[in-house]
Amino acid sequence: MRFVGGKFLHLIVVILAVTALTFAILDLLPGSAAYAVAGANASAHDIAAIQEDLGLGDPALVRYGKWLAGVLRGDLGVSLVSGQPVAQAIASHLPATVELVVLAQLFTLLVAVPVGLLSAWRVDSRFDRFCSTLGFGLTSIPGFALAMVLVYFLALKLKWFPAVGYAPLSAGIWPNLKSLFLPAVSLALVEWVILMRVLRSELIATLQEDFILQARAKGLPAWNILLQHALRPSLFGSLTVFGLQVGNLIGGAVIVEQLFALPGVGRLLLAGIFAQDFAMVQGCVLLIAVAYVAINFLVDVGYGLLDPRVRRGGFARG
Amino acid sequence: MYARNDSRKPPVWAKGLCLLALVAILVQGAPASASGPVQGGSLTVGIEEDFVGFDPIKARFLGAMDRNVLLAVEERLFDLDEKGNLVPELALSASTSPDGKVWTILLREGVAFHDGTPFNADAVVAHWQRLLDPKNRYLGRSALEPIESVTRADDHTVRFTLKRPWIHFKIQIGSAGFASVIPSPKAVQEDTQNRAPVGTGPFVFKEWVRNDRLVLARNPNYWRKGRPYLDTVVFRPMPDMQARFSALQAGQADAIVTDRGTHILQAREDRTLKVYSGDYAGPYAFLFNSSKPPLNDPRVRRALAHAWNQEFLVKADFRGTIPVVTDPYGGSPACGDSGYRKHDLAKAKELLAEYGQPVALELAHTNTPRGKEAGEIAQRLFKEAGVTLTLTPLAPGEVFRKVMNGEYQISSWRFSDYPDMGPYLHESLGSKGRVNFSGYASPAMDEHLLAQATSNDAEARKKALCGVARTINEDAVFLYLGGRRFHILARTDVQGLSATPHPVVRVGDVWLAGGARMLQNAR
Amino acid sequence: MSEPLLVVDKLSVHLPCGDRIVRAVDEVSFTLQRGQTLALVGESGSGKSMLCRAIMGLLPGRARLPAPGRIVFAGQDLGVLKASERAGLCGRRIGMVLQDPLSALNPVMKIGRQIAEPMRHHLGMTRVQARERSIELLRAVGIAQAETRIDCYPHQLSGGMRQRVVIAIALACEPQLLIADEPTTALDVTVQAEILDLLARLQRERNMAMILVSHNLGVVAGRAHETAVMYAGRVVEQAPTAELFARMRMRYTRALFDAIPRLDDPAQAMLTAIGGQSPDLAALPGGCSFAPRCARAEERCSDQAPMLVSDGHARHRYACWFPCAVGATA
Amino acid sequence: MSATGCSIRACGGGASRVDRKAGGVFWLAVAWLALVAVLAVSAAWWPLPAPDQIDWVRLTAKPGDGGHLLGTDNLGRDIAARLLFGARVSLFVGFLAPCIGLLAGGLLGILAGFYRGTIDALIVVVIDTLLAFPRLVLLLVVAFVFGSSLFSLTLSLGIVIAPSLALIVRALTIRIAEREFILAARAAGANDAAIILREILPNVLMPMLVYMLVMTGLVIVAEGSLGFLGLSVASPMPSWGGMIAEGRDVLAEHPHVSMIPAAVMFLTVLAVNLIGDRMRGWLDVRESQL
Repeated sequence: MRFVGGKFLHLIVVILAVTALTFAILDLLPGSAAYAVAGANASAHDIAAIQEDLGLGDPALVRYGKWLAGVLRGDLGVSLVSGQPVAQAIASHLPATVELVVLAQLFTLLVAVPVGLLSAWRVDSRFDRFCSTLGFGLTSIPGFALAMVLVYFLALKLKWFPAVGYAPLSAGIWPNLKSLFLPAVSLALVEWVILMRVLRSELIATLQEDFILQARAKGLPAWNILLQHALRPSLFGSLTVFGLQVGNLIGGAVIVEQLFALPGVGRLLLAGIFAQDFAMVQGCVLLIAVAYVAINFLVDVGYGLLDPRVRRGGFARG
Repeated sequence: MYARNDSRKPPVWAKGLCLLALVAILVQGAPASASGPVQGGSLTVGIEEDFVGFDPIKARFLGAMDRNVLLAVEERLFDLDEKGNLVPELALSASTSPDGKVWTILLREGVAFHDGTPFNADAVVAHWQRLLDPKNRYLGRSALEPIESVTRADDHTVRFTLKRPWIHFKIQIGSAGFASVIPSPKAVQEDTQNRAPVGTGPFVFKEWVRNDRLVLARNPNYWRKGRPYLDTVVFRPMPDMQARFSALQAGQADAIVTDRGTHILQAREDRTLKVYSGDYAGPYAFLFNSSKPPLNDPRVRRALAHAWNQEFLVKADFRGTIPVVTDPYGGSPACGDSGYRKHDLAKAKELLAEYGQPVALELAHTNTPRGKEAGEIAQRLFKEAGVTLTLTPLAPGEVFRKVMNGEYQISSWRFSDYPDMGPYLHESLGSKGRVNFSGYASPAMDEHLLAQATSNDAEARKKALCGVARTINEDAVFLYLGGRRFHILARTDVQGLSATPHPVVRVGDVWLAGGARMLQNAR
Repeated sequence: MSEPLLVVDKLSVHLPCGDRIVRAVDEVSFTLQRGQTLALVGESGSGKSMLCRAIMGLLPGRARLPAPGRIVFAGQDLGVLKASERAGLCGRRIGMVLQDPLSALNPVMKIGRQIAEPMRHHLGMTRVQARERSIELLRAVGIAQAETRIDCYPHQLSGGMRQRVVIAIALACEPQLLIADEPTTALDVTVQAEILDLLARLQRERNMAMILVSHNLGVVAGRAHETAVMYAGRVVEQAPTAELFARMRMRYTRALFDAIPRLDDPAQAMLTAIGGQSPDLAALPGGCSFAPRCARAEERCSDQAPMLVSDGHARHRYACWFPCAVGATA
Repeated sequence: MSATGCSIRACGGGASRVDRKAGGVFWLAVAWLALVAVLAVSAAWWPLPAPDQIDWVRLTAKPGDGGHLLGTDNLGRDIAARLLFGARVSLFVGFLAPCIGLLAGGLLGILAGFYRGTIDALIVVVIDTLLAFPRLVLLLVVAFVFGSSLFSLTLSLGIVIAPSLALIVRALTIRIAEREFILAARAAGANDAAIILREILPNVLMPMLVYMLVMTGLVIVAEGSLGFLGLSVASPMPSWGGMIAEGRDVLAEHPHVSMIPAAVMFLTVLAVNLIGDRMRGWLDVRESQL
């Protein structure tokens, strides 16, 4: 219980630190949202009035305190630019982000796990070499270049998928999946490589273990040994990487969201920064930090589920 | 040419001819097809950025894309035709008193807002009084300064009382801006207008999911019978230019708004696409801060004007799809040669030698591909003249801030566009101008500005305006980066699009040839 | 005499290593009758484990078995079997106990499932049947409270118990041959004897043949019918166990004998290390591979490799030009 | 074990691959990197136009046109010249950002892993805070405050990779600090600084250098992505990422504008990755530690 409590405290401190850091950094920035809000034809007097309206007159610490108090009441404030409640804006951008994360990571798993298993089972086989060469290739190009190629062939030439845009789930499962396919694949093309490498190298190590020899001595078939015996003990690194990937995609898939015009949190954040809409940026940062921390926690829980021996406290990274 | 001819698309020959003749093509569409408007269908429009908002006070300024929705959901009292005459919309007629200080406007009867509120004099008066009330701090109110009051004469008559005769009154109520469109007083009062606009227009606002889509649906009770043609209109913000064009090609958008030269040229070559263009006022510019050295010295500004090469920028950056301009008017009035300073490196160097000190400048530009490219070209051009230019890419709001506070040397700047640029230039270039951010002041300029503001004679006024243009070039107040020309790229089956004085897809006029297309292949 | 259960004939295992070849096992031959125990003894790296893995068919992927080596199990030449048929023997008719029970059990799988696995796979038992049988097996290998222990993870058991579990796994399908590769090396001295006795008892009860591998001659004494001493991949001396202990002909065997830790008096144990290093299996000397470490080596030893010859006494064979005199001490 | 290290165990155990020998591909990769490095250093001495020199009449010229070896970009600038100068940016950022990351992350990681306890807890909070902080905000804000210069780009990318490097160093340090020779050094009376400098640092350094190579590839690609968002270095300094992003516009008609820099970046990052992979093989650093 003390362990859980300690970890919880750690998570709270991290979230507080991230949001405070955001406030401090945004406060460093020259200028203010008032100018972005007012447009080109406002006078200095108008700007001052808007400044007042937006509550930007207070010192940063006071504003942070007010903001924090608001968050505790479940109020993330309103966008300085559009006046829309931040929570509402984030909620409307979450579905695309969550779906993108789920789909991208699903593709990542679907490719990385089988390839990792096969590569590790037959190290240095032609398949293994092909896949690791392919992986090197894919991680050597910026993601947007890959996405461009995908759009060019699969959307413009073959017309299999829409080139841009997001069809919400309410538009039907099929259009929804189709609209997210290319963005998710663009992300997965790089992510699977990283996951596969980690899984493969851990699997190779596991396959050297005596208990694998013992399993083979039982006369079990290869797939059984790989899936039932080798996979689970080899998932620690992969779980960590998987968690990091999910964390990064929440608010971090800006380029893909921009390229495919998806209404995701990353785009909301980017637009917020460009418009100096601090309330929006702050809300997004909070979401991202909470997501990161929650994923971390889940990964830790995952370690315990994977290995009955993990019952110790502290972060499993140690 | 002829081999490509195709019965489905008669205007190919016309297009070819136009291109061969190197005629600037303004409206490059097919003549209305013989079959006439068809009801039904859904139109998806890809736009550059998301909307800002639709309440004049809450939104604070009109976003570049906002007119698209504003003019589909709400309506003005009058539209303006090309000659500047009022064309009745929500009003029936306008008459002015002999002294020119009172305008009486008769309103259309039997019109209702989408929320059921009747359209009447109260709605118009409420809207205008709200804008004029200083407490509400409507940012455009200084432009409305000549209006004394707006009052209700009877249920369907309103009276505008002016402080003095005002030549721009017609433009003010007929232009496509925040002040001229009439919102539902109920929606304004309930404070929902900004995010869910309610008006009397051909389309009813359905939903707006930020960064994703804004959906309009056909107004079944629209007062113009038979209009609009489309069932739904979807605006999708697609900030990436390449993505926007891909969306058009792949069929996720039926029309897109773009200013990317390569895409416009590509669309012209594409038989499934049509290009609609229109020029408007308010050029792109590099604004000089004339209040601080070294740019307070006209010789330096003139040198930079000669070092600058607008033709090259237009060619390289826009692929020749926007006009090279020498005045800020977008064609009306046409001033001809106004002493524009052409690219002349020798002259630039000569002027700088006269100035005699090394010149190093900073350019604050918006952090967009467009801003970057213009900056890079300027950097190279100035370097050839011996001027060092540092580029500072900034968020748009930051550029505003620096310019408004005079914390800049050169900045990328987009002058606002007005059908009549006179009053705006008066504020921007006059020595006491409210939005004169360049710190420029000259008696000659003030004289021309005063003349255009007070003159009631069209010819004299044109002369004064052209005098302004000439003085801009003479004193090198700012550098032209090209004129404003908007381009709407649409599929050929999108009919009824026309050139407007704004980059607006007037969806109220649009129909889809073979309107059943949408039903057959639901995308 | 009936047909032998296992015949290993001129078996070699070659492992390519870079551009050289490691001769891990070099032309080893022996036969094993049903119900008998053969002990394989030698230093680590002498090829015992590779030999076992060759019989199981569990060699590393790059290992080669050059002709004319053959392994015949119950009259069946294993070399001609397909991989799947070979796998059908493993666990079913040949069981294997690995050296280190700590690592031989899957740490993230309950032991019950690990015992049940071969039965479900080879015998097609249902989950319930396999579980009941697993409990019986756990009892048979001497684990108390088998019903609860079956749901333990390996880390919840002691080392000795884990080795019993490994033995239970190997016995699950009632194999005809049990290969025990250093089954007690990793265990406490006190537990070693228990496990060895357990193996012996089970072997008797089930009439299994067993190959018992050890680096410790002491372990073998009294537990194997026959003992083969391996050095550098070859069998250098082979005899019925009692005969071997009575008349050691190889100096290497004698050195191994001297290295036996005295169980009865650990404090006085004379751990006589054998001088020198075990040879590089990729570059074996031309003559006797033990020659560089042999006190008695002469020129002939490094020129010509001695063949495994019988000394004409009770199936005792050895490979040495200058064997120890019978009854002599080294 | 045998003297040659080629016994059964050395060869059979571990995740060893064929990569113990360097192989032709490895040397090819080294040669390419060396070529890029030499060209980057000597960029100014080649008979090429300046990277911001505009050929007023040849925009998006094909390779070979008008004396432009690799053609020109949208604004008529020589692609070959821009590639050479862009190589400076990529190599500078690719080399220095991981160094900054390693310096900051390594210090934090070693202190946390060595002292554990309260210091560790504090440092882990710092690391977690940095990891949970959206990178985009960091990169954009640095670009805002310092402008998008080469320096600020390198600094911000360094800060972005520091926390993950810190976690790796921390884990390595913990492992090393538990070993006997550390205990021995402590018993011999060495103070903390001496142990960190003499015992831990050398042991952490080699694996870290390999990770740095991995990071180098990542950072060069990241610069490319930032170019897409317009956040790469400011003009007139060309960067590969910026070149790819600019060429996107004319991808359909003039693919070479985008594809040539993309190919160069691809080959360079591939070379870095291949070298890193081989070195990891030699040092037997497992990827799962990443």
